[in-house]
Amino acid sequence: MRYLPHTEEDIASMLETVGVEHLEDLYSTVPSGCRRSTPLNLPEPLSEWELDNHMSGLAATMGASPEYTVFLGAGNYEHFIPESVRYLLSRSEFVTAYTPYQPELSQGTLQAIYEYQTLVSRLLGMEIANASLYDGASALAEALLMTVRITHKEKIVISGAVHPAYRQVVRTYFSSTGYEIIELPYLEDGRTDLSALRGMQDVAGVALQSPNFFGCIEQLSQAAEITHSFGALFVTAFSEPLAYGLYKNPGIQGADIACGEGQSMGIPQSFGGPGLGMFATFMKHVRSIPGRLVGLSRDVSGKRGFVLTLATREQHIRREKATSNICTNGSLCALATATYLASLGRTGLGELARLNFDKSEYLKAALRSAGFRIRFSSPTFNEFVVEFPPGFDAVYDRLLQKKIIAGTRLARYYPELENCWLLCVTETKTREQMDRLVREVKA
Amino acid sequence: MRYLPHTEEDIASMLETVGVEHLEDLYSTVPSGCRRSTPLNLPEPLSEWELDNHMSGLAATMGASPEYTVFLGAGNYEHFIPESVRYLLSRSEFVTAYTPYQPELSQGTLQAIYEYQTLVSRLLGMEIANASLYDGASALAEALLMTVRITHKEKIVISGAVHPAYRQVVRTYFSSTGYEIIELPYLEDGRTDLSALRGMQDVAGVALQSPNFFGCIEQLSQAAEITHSFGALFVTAFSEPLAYGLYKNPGIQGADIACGEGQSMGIPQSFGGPGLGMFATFMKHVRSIPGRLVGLSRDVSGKRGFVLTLATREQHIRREKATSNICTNGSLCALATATYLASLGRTGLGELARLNFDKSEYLKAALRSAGFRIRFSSPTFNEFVVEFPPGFDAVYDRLLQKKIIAGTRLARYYPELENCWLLCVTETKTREQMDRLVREVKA
Amino acid sequence: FDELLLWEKGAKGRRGMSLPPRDVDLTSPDQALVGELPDLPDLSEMDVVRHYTRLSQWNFGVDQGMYPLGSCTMKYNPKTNEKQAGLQGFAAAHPLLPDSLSQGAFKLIHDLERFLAEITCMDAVSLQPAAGAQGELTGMLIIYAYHKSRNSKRTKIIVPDTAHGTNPASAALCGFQPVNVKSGEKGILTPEVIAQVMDESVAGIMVTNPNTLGLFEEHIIEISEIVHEKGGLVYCDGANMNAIMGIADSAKMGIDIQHLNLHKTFSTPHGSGGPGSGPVCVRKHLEPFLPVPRIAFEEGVYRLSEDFPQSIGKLHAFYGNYGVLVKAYSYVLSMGPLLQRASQLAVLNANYIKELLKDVFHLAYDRPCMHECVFTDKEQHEQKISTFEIAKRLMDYGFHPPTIYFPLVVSGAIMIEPTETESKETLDSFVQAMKSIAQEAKDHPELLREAPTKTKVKRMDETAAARHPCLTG
Amino acid sequence: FDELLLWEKGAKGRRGMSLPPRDVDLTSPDQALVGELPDLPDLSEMDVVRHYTRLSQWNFGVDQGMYPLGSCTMKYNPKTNEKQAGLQGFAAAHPLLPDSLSQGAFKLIHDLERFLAEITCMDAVSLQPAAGAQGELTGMLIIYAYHKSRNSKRTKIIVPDTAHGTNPASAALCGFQPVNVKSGEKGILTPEVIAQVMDESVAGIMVTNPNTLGLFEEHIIEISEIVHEKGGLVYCDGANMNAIMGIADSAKMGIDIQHLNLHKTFSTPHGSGGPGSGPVCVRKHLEPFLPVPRIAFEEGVYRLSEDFPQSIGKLHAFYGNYGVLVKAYSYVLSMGPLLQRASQLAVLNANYIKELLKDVFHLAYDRPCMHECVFTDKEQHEQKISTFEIAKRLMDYGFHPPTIYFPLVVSGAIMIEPTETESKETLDSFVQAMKSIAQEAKDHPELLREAPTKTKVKRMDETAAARHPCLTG
Repeated sequence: MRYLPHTEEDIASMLETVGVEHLEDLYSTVPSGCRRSTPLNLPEPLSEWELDNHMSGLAATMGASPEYTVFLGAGNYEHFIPESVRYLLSRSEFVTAYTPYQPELSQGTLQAIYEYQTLVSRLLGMEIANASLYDGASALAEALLMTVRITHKEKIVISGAVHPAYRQVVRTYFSSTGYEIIELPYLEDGRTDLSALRGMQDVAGVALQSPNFFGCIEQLSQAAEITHSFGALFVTAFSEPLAYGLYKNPGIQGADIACGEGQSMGIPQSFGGPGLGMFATFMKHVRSIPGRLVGLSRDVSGKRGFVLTLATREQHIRREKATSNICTNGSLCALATATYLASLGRTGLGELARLNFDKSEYLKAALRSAGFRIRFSSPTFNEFVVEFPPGFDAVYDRLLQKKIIAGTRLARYYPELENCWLLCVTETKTREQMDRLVREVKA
Repeated sequence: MRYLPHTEEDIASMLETVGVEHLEDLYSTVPSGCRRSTPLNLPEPLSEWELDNHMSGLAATMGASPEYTVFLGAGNYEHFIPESVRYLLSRSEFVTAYTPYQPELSQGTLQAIYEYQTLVSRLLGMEIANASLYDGASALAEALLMTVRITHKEKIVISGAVHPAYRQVVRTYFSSTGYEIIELPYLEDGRTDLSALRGMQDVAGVALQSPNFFGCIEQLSQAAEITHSFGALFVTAFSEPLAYGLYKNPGIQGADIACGEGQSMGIPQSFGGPGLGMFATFMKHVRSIPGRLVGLSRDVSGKRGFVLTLATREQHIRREKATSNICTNGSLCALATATYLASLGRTGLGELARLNFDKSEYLKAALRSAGFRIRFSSPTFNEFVVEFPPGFDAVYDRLLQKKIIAGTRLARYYPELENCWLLCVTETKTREQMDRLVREVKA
Repeated sequence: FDELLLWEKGAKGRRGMSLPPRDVDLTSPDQALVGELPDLPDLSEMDVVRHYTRLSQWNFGVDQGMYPLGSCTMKYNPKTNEKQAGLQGFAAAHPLLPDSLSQGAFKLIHDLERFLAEITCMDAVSLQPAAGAQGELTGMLIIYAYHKSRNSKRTKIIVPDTAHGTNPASAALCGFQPVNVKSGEKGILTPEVIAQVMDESVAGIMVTNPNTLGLFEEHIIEISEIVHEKGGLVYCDGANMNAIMGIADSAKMGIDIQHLNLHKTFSTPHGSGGPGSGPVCVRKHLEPFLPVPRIAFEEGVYRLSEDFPQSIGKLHAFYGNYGVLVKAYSYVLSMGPLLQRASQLAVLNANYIKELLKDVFHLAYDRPCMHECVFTDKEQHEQKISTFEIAKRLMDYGFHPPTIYFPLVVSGAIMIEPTETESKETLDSFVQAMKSIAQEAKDHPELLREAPTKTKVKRMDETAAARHPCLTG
Repeated sequence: FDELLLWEKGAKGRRGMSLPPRDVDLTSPDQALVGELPDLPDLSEMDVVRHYTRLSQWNFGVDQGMYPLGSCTMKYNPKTNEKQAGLQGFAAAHPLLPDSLSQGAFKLIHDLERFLAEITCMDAVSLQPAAGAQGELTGMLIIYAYHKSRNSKRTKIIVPDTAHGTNPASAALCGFQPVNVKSGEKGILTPEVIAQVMDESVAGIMVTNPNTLGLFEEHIIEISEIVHEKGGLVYCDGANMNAIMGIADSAKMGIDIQHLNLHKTFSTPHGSGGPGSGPVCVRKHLEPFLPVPRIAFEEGVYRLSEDFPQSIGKLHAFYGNYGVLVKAYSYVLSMGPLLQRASQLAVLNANYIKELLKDVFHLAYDRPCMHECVFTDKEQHEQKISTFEIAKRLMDYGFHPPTIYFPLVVSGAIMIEPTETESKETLDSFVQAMKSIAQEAKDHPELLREAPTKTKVKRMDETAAARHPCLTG
């Protein structure tokens, strides 16, 4: 077997050194009652050649780009990833290393993550960012737990226009605590109804997402102002950070914590994971942050270098008093995003964001001209909600036959939004593809 | 442009340093009569995203495995390449380096090529091998030129069962010299007719290929004996070196030079190139070898290291008196083959060669049972000639529709072999695919 | 050579990637909402490639050499697994594709769940947790939900002193009060100690088996019985599963919930610290509490189901780290029943090192170990050499250091996990290096105190970094 | 850390790769023909991966840093080109596929030929030669065939002293006698010198333009006229094409044949010494002599044609290094008319270095240069420091050395070609390094004499290697 280097001779000589006769004898400390009664019932090992065939077969069943024209967004985005990013991420020095506990052997990861923290802070308009969390949903849950840790209050408020799955994850994370979760409704224009927020009490944190699940840009400044008025922390979540290449960032609008999903920046879609939990805040909260942090330092000869730092917040030092239980995070994904942002640069980020915006406006206008209602009037970034005539399900299925996937049905998450579909357009959709979509839905 | 780092500010400041005003002014030494009158008429630059689409479109037109079941051999073989080999070959330290002129910065390439030379020598049963030539065809031409250099005789003899393209390349390389080329006919059993060889005179070198173009194993020992009897050098060519995992190698059978194509060992088919010119001989001929050589040495502190050596044979030192004009060779392909052979190992090589042989014998037997004639009776390795009934062209085209490519038509190279087709079976063909082929040709 | 920080390079207007062409007109976004562009550096593609290529060269991974980090199972990560995860059909698959266009991905999830159930002898599996610690949290939430469903409010979780730090942290995150218990003289838990702390306020126990001393918890069955008798549940941290695949039966041991680390036992790469994957396996009675969605296979079709009213909910926006699951699935298909052999060889390798080094370094517990063995720096105290120096010196010999100062119950612990993918020759040279270091500790202790010297940086000032944190540039 | 040789590792029976399953019976090969298996080491997959990963770490490529090797055009090799060449449709394509299943590959060949013709202003192109030197050989054979077709037997080829060594070697391989001519005081050829040697025994001239001093051959038109007048042909070694894309017109210069190095000008990687590709471009009158097969496009279908009775024949078993062609084609499509800009910036970069270093190092010819500039070690003679030491010392600064001691006409030549993909900052730091070295030559010459010190090995004993060659282990 190509992954097991031991020859029979090796095994014999090593067993002799250890002083037992058979491999089985190595398990003398495992009581017989603990042992399995049957051998492993798994398929016989596949050769790499067979594995290739098997996996290609599975992969071929999927409705993936570019074979399919996919107008799905809703927290997972199709963006072009340059081959240079993919190549760099494949280098085994990054791929096969562990968490950089030994800084002398990990300066590559450490510098890259330090740079990632910096790029993310700048993108979000915050002072500091951590080294990554699992994904956007758990990052939001961690952010709200952090508001509780900081304020010692026991209620959290979350907009109903936050990604439904994110809200579910928050509920799960909070399910065994006694903390109360209040949901804010959304308005007819697709934004969160902030009126209910005024005068709230005992609130630790208020969370909005922008662009929100409907693609709408929220009034973050107003929300921050109200939130701060009753002493709570304001959390801005996001699932499409590329929007900040066009729209104002969370920091400048008063967010105390900005967190969300970074998948759209250089990370393959991969059926929803792994993504990247981005998490940024201000220096005054540094000791309450969940997850790892990389800091600048010097070695004994005074040379610049990087280390994991503030580990006293972490579980391996502080155990049950840690700021979170996170150990493995999403380093390689953070590295992907850093590499992607480095490739894009400030200029490229601006152009790419505009291209996403303009393309999605193009489709919006085309659908409107074709007689469909754009459900919400608020400005959006690269996805929006359209209301189709009743019976669109059949049209949707007909489009599938033509290898077009016409968005996500919203009724599943919001029963009141029957006949509403969330459509996403990134730079990967051509005008021709959008025109075709409009033609086909009209047909 | 992503490959051109200069900003307008950079250019302005650099032009100032150089002391000219515009980029065009840098060409003051190019007379106006030498300048082109029109701008470059090339397509506008494609973005990487457009390039991906364009190239996938071209690639999709090709009849490539695994979509097609390809029974083609004839000098280019489909063998499974493990992903580990592909990954290692993608590392830019190997890919983007130049010829290792500066040994201190090139120990990786140098050690790898030294190891390649060793593995190839062992595989072919020779004492030494060079660092690679372009491909099998030019390697054979270089070998025959070398026999002329060593013997100072002016005739060379080559079997008509040598790959037709190799013979053409040899003719091209010899076309401007006065040397005579004699071709030996092949026998009814598919092997070279050695009778014409006896008693020849003024011959520098005699070349056979084994397995030859028909897949047949030649009587190398006899040919070597006769060749040596009149003082010529015996050259064994090959296009499928995997055969030496089963059959006797050239060295043990008296070859003075063994050379051929290494593509089948870890190198993608790539529509015929790049391949790998393998070239091995004995130490006594070392100073007549064409191409580069890597040798073992020590650094000033006595540490083991590797260098390009015997450069005095080469064009950059010896100019017109060089043993060849070769400069760039096929390093990365040599590295691929070394990596592949290292992965395969002695044990794996033997098993793989047997698998190729047994599979091809299976198809041979199945075709024979189905009533088709196996044209030549000599033992073969993984390809063989079958004679189909007249009118097989139509069947062949029908099979193409079913995505089966039933070998190469031989009449194109050997008009007398009408209705004969060369079929190849490697480890990548399943019994089911072979059964299907037989069913379809019978239908 | 030093590499500048990203923003110390570049020049405005450079481009490191191209964008698809603009085939639509410019429109007018609401200017009141438009913000300033962030201050990111503009670099060319080569700038970026060189930058990260150079950074990579200062990193040490499994492909660079032996990485015997105890409890982390740094085994070889097959290249083909990366290839499979990169297949367009998986890498470019949107998680909300219609079911009819997701069958391959669903089948993979379904089959991997069954494989992991078979390997652990548990009944049902969720692949949703994104890492081991999230698996632990999932387990704790299931324990919470289980007791709640029985109208029992329990507040404590028993956690042995050998547990990973994530165990108490996960319990605490879920609102439980961890109750620390000491392992016995032999390095394993005794039923007596558990019996003392187990009562009706205790929701369950978190046990790692084999434990972090590399020892099999021989009394696990009795311990489970004690816990079950008082209505508690047994949670097993499966981080050390690499020792016992095909050998032990979690169900027989009385385990109710167990998480696995695919990035340890199932060879998905650690990626410098993630992404990982921490599936949770449960017995039948806890299946209703598993996270949703769950995969179902009916009439030849795979589909997702959310219809589990007792479920703890979702842990991930979609289905967990699918890209990681692909790699683990490829690994299991490549190994099949040989996984048992992998465990045996992992244990053989650890015992081999233990035998060869125990005359030179003090062995914390001189007993047959599982996949890892724990030494201490006791023998080197005389030379005033500590575990820290030994670890740093190993770098100069081309090895990654073992895990150090963990588990906390062993003072100056040196925790070595070789994994099954290391060959005898590599183990022999590691042993040789360790012996040389022990000799150097006697003859040239300064070599250890100044180590490492062959690395990109020398010893880093971690204290200053923590005192005056500089986290962004 | 040293890495053992492959065969110093491994153990019999290990496996580094798996084979497809055996689904046929064992048969009996003729035992008289069966041989012994070669003595190859058996290694595990991880053994192999670690071995070559470590070897890679001792190599320096363009991705590692500036590689200003004169005449080699070490520009950035875009990653996307590797991806395109790796597409299954190309990488797994057999060269003898039916025409109907080869249209994409044929179109690529056809279009690339047209692109190269456009760039050089020549009429027809063959992509068959596998490297520059094989391109030269092809050119020489075409010259031979051309004269033969006119019943003229010519025996000599004029080769300037600034030519690459491959030029005389290629001419000699083709049976021609090279006639060396000296370049003039300004570093370029003078018409007078050519007129002196040009007669009816001369088949043609091989000229490199820009030449290896980085200078444009200003008299090329007159020289071509002289050669043509006596019935000779003008061959241009296009190794230095990177200076003049979109600027110069080879046809106007009187060039009859020109080869290009795709692995230089068109950014296909050098691969540690190959594979390359050396297409040959000719004027109309030489088209009949180009290698076969040639590509034809008729009625919307691409096909190959061998019907060129005057063709010199085949240089390659199939169509040349197709995988390399894919990369060059991708590069041209990515750059388009910006190739002119690439040339301009390459020339700008070389002149920038020339200006900044000419006060510190002696400039062989103080004239506007093209894509490279040539210095010498004359200023350092006083300190007994030579080009060799300067080159080795550059390694300690993290740069690959320039080409040294070439061209031969310049004593102690230091030939610097930065290429257009290096940024101003990188050039500035290279200049700074060279200046520091010049200063060190004065203050601390021992630093240069002992260099390099930061590399895997120190200076190698090349003499002993050549005297007692050890070529296999």
